[in-house]
Amino acid sequence: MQARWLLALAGVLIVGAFVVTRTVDNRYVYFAAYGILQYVLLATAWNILGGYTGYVNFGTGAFFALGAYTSVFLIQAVQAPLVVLIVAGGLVSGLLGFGIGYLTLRLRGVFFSIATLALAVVLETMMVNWEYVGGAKGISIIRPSAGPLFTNYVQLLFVVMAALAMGAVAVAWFIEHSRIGRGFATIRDNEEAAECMGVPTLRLKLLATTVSGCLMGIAGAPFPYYITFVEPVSAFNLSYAVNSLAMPMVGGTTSWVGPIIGAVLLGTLQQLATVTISSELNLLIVGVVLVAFVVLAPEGILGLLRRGTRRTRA
Amino acid sequence: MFSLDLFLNALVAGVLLGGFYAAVSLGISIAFGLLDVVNIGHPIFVILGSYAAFVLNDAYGLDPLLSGVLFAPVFFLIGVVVYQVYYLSFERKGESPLRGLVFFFGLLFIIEVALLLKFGVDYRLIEAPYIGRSIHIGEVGIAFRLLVPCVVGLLMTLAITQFLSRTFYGRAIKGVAQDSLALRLMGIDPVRIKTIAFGLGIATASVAGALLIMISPVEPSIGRAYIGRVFAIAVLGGLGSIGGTLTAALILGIAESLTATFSGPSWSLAVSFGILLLVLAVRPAGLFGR
Amino acid sequence: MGEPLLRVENVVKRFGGFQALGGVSLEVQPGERFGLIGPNGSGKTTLINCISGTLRNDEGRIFFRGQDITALPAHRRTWRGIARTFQIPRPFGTMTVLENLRVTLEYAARERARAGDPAVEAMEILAGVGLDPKAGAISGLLTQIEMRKLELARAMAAKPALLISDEAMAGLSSSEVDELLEILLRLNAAGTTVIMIEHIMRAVMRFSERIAVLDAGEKIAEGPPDKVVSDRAVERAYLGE
Amino acid sequence: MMRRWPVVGVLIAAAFALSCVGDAGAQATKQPIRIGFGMALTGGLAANGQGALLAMQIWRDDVNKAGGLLGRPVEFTYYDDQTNGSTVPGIYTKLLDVDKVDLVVSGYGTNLIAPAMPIVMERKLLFMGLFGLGNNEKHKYSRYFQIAPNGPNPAGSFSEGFFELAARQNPKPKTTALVGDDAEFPQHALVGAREHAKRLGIQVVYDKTYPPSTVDYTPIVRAIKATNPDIVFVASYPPGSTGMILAAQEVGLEPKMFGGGMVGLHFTSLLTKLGPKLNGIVDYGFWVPEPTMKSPGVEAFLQKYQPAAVKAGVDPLGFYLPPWAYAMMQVLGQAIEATKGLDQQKLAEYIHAKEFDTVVGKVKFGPDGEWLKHRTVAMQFQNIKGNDVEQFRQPGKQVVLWPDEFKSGNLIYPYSAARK
Repeated sequence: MQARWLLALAGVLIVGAFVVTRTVDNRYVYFAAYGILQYVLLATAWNILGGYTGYVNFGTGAFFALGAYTSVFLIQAVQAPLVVLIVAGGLVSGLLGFGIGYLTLRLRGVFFSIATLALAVVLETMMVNWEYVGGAKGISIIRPSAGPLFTNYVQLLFVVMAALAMGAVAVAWFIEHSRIGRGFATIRDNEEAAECMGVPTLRLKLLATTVSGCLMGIAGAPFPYYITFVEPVSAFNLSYAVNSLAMPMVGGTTSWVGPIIGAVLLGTLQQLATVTISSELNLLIVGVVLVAFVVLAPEGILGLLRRGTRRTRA
Repeated sequence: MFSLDLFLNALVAGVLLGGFYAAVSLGISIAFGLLDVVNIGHPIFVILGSYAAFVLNDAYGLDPLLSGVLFAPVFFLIGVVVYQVYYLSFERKGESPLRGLVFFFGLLFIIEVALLLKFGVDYRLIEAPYIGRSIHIGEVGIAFRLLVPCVVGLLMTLAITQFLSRTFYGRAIKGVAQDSLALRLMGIDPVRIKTIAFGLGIATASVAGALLIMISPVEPSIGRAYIGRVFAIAVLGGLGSIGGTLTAALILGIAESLTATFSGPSWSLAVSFGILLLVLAVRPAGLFGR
Repeated sequence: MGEPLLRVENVVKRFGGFQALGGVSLEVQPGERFGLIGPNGSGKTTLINCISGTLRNDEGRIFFRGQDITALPAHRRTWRGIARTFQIPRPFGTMTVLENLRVTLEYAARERARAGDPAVEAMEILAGVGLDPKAGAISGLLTQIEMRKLELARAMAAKPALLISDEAMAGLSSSEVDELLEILLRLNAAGTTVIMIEHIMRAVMRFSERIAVLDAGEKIAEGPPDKVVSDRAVERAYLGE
Repeated sequence: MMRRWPVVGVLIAAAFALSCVGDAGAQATKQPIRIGFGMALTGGLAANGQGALLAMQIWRDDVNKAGGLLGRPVEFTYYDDQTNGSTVPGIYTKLLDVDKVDLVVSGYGTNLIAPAMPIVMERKLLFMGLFGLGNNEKHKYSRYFQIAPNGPNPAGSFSEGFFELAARQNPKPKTTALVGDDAEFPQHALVGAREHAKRLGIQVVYDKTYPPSTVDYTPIVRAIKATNPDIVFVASYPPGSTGMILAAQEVGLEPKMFGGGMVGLHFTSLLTKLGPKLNGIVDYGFWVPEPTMKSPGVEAFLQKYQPAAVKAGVDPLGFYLPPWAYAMMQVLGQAIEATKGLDQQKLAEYIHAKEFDTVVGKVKFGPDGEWLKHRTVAMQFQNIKGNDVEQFRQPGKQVVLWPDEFKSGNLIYPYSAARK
C-alpha cells in the first residue's frame, strides 16, 4: 500500500511540475531544474547497478551519449518525435547495458569499472568519426515547436524530464522493495554465496546493467533538444561519470532516496557555483565537497540521518 | 602504403611511447596493483611533476629530468600524507575501495584547481638541448624527446622490480599485497609498509611528469586524458606485476603507433582500448595477473 | 539400497598445472550422514565446490537424484536441493540476519517449497539455531559463533535435500561444537542428508554414519568411522611415515 | 520511508529559492547598461576565454571613463561556462530572466555559442558572436553578428591564404597532405582545405585526423612523409601544433610548405619555447604586429592589455583574440550610441547597415552576420632567434603574406629555405 501512496505522490509531483509551467515564466528555473532532474535520473540509474549490485560503472557518459546520439540520428533521418527518441534512446543504451552485463561474467570490481571506461573511449571514437551525426565538428539541432500545451520548448523539456526522473525513481523503488532488489544486494555483499543460495546472479546482473543503461540512455535522449548542438566533448563529458557516481555516494547508495538527495544537493551546488563564483573555484568546491563527504560521512547523508535518529532515540 | 621502413619506424616509435607509458603507469601499478588503492588521481600527480619541472626549467634552465629526480623526495612525502589520510578515512574503517575512488576524484579536482590558480590555463612547454633532435640508425629515426622518456621509464621499471625483489622493504611491500597478517606476525607494521609503497608510487609521478612535459605541452586538465590509459595499462598487464605493466605499456604504445601509421590515427586510442576489452573478456586477470 | 541421492563419478579438477582432484568417485544415500575428512590441501573443499557448482570440474560427472547436474550453475543446483555453508563465513554483510535468511528462502526454496510468509519461516529457522534474538542485527557485525550459526541457518533456509557443511566448527569451543552438532543431527532427523567436512575428529566420528578420506586429491578410504580410523593408509596420510 | 519525502522537498525548494534570489538589484539613479555573457574561464578553451574577458573589461573601463553609453555606465554580468556547452542554456536564461541584463553577447567558440542561439532567437535578441564557425548556417538569424573575420565561407577562410600562396609558386605544388585534430575547429578548417585543394587542382594524398589526446606524433608524421606530399596542411589545437612541429623536425619532414591552421602559434607560452623551430611555418592569423595591419587604437589597446594580462596570468602578447573581443564590444557600443537606445531590432538593423571603425580596422557585416569580406591572413614565421619574447612584438617575425592588401613580406619558399 506504500507503493500506491508513492505512486500517487509521483503523479501529484508531475502534475505539479505541469502547473508550475502555467505560473512561472522565469525560464532559468526550467533550465536549472532540467539539469538537476537529469542528474536525479542519471544518479538513480547509476545506483541501480552501482549501489544495489556493487558494480561500479565509469562509463555513464557513454550510455548518456549513446542516448543523445540515437536521438541525433533519428532527428537527422526522420525528424522523429520526442517520445520516439526517448524510447529509442532507452532501447539502444539498454542493449549496450545488456552487452556489458555479460562482461560481469568474468570481470569483478575495478576490472569491470575499467572495462566500462574503455567502452566509453571506443564509443566516443566511433561518434567522432561518424560524419552523419556531426562527427567531431558537432551538429546543430533545430527544436520543433513546443505544441499547444506549452509556451516554449524548455517548459516541455522540463515536464518531460520531471516525468522521466520520477519514472526512474519509481523503478528504483520497486526494485529495492522487491525480491529482485534483495537479490541485487546479495550480489553486492557476496556473489559466490549468493549463487549458492539460489540467486541467479548472471540473470540479475544482466537485468541491472540493462535497466541502468536504459535509464541513462533515456536521460540522454532529450539532450539534443536541450542543448541544440551536440558534439562528442560535451556529450561524453567526464562530469557525467563523476557526478552520477558521486551523487549517490554523497546521498547514500543503499536506498533510492540517496541518489535523489545527492543529485539535488550536488546538482544545485554546481548550478549555484556556476552562476555565483564562476571561476576555477567552482571545480574546487566540487572537489572539496566530494572529499569532505566521503571522509566525514562515509554512508552519505542518509547514513548521517540514520545515525542522527539512532542517537536521538537512544 | 605499407613498407618495411615504415613498419620498423612505427615499431620503434611504439616501443618509445610504451616506455614512457610505463613510467606514467608505474605509480598506478604500485598503488592499485600491490596495495589495492584505486588512486584514480595519479595522473594529476604526474601533471604536478610536469609543473615542478617547468618551474625549475623556466627559472634556471634546469634539465627536466634533474628536477624530476630532485622533486621525487617531495612527492614521496606528499604520497605519505595522502596515504595517511586515505588510510585513516577508509582503509582502517574497512570501507569499500569505492569511496576511496571518490576521494581520489575529489583530490584530482582540488590539485587541478590549485595548478590553475597558480599557473593559469596556458599550455606550458620546456626547453632542453635535446628536444627536436634525433638520431638515425639506418632507416630508423629516433627522437631524443621520446628516447629519453623511454629509457628513463625502462630504468625506473627495472629499479622498482629490483627494489621489490631484493630489498627488505621491497619484499615487505610484495608481502603486504598477499598477506598482511603474516607481516604483522613478523613484527612489521603493514600500514607503514603500505605508506612507503604509496609514497614510492607518487614519487615516480615526479619523474613521469618531467618526462611528460618533455614530450608534449602541459596544461592542468590534461591529466584526465591519462586516467583511462594508465588504468588500462595496469589492468592489461595484470595487477601486482610490474613487469606485466611494462609489457602492457609496450603493447599499447605499439598498437597506437601502428594504428597511427597504417590506418587512421583517429582510431589509435580506440584500438588500444579495444585490445584491453578483448583481453579482459578472455583473461580477466590481465596478461600477467596473479 | 535404492538410488543414491548424490553420485560423484571420477571427478577431476585442475588449477593450472596442479591437479587438485584426481578422479574422485563417491555416493551418498538419501538420509545419510556422510563425513569427509583429509589433511589440509587434500581437496575436500575443492570437491564440495565442484558438487555445489562454485567450481566446474574438468572431467567426470555429478548426479543428483539420478540427474546429471555437471553442467548446471550453482544456483540451479541449489534450486534442486543442494545447499552448502562456507568454511570462512560469507554472510550478506550489509543485511540483517533475518534478511539473510529471507532472501535465501525467496530464491532457493522458491521452486519446491513455497510455504507461508518468508519472514515468519525465517524466524522459525533462526529460533531453531538459537539466533532469533539477533534477527535484527547487521550480519557483518556478528561474533564468530553467531556467524557460523548464520551460515548453517542460511543453508537450512534453502530447504535442501542435501546440506554440505564445510568446517562449520573450526575454532569453536567444545560446548559450541556440541551445540552445532545438535543442530545438524536434528536437521538430519528431519530428513535432510548431510555431508560434513571437519577437522575436529571427535565431531566427525560422532556424527557420521560413513566417512570418506581424501589425500592429495584421491579417495584413499571409505567406510564406517571406526573402520576408517584404523586404516593403514589413513594413518599414513595423517601422521606421515 | 515516507518520512524522507519532506527532506527531499525542502532541498528542492531551497535549491530554487537560492538560485532565484540575489537578482533584486539596486535601482540606481542612473541605471547602468548591463551586458551579460558566459565565458570559458575554465576547461579546454579557458586560455582564450580569459583573454577575451580581459579585453572586454578594458573596453568597459574605457567606455565608462569616457562617460558611459548614452550617459549610462556599462556593467558586465558574466559566468564561467567551463567550456561545457550544457551549462550555456542555464547561464543565458539566468542572465535574461533573473539578472535581467539589457544585452547579451556570446562566449568564446562555436560549441559555446550554439547552445545560446535558440534562446536569443526565441526572444529576438541581438547577439554578438565571438569566434564561432558557421553558427548561423542553419538558423539564418538576422540579429546574429560574428566578429572573427572569416567572411561568407567561414570554413574555407583558414586555409585560403595557404593554398592561394601555394598555387602561386613555380612549379606549382601538385600534392598535399591534410591532417588535424578530431575536434570542432580543426575539422572545419580541414573541410575548407579540401575545397581549396580541389579548386586549385592540388591532389590530396593524405587526409586523416588524430585524437586531441595523442601523445606521440612521429608515427603520423612518418605516414605523411611516406606519401611524399609537396605541401602539408595541419589544422590543430596547441598540443597538436607543438607535437606536429617537433615530430616533423625529428622525422625530417620538409615539404615545400608546412603549417596552415595551427592554433597555439599565437600564444606566448608556446612561441617562446618553440623559438627558432617556428621558422618557415605558415599559419593563419587575425592580427600580428606588422606595419600593414596597424589600425587606430590597437596600440593603445595592447598597451593596456599586456600589463593587465601579465597580472591576470593570461597570454601576455594578446595578438590572437583580445583585439577582436574588444572590437566586438566597440561595434555594439557604437550601435547603441548611434541608435540612442537598446532596441534590439534597431541595433541589429544599424549593425547590418553601417561600417564600423574598430581596433582591428573597418568592420562591415554581410547578410548572414559574418564579415562581408573575409580578412583572415596567412603569415610566416621568419628570422626567429632564440627564445626571447620581445622579438614577437616586432615586425618582420610574423610576416603577413596574404591577402595582398596586408602583405608585409614575401613567402620564403620552399620551407627548408626558411629554416637555414
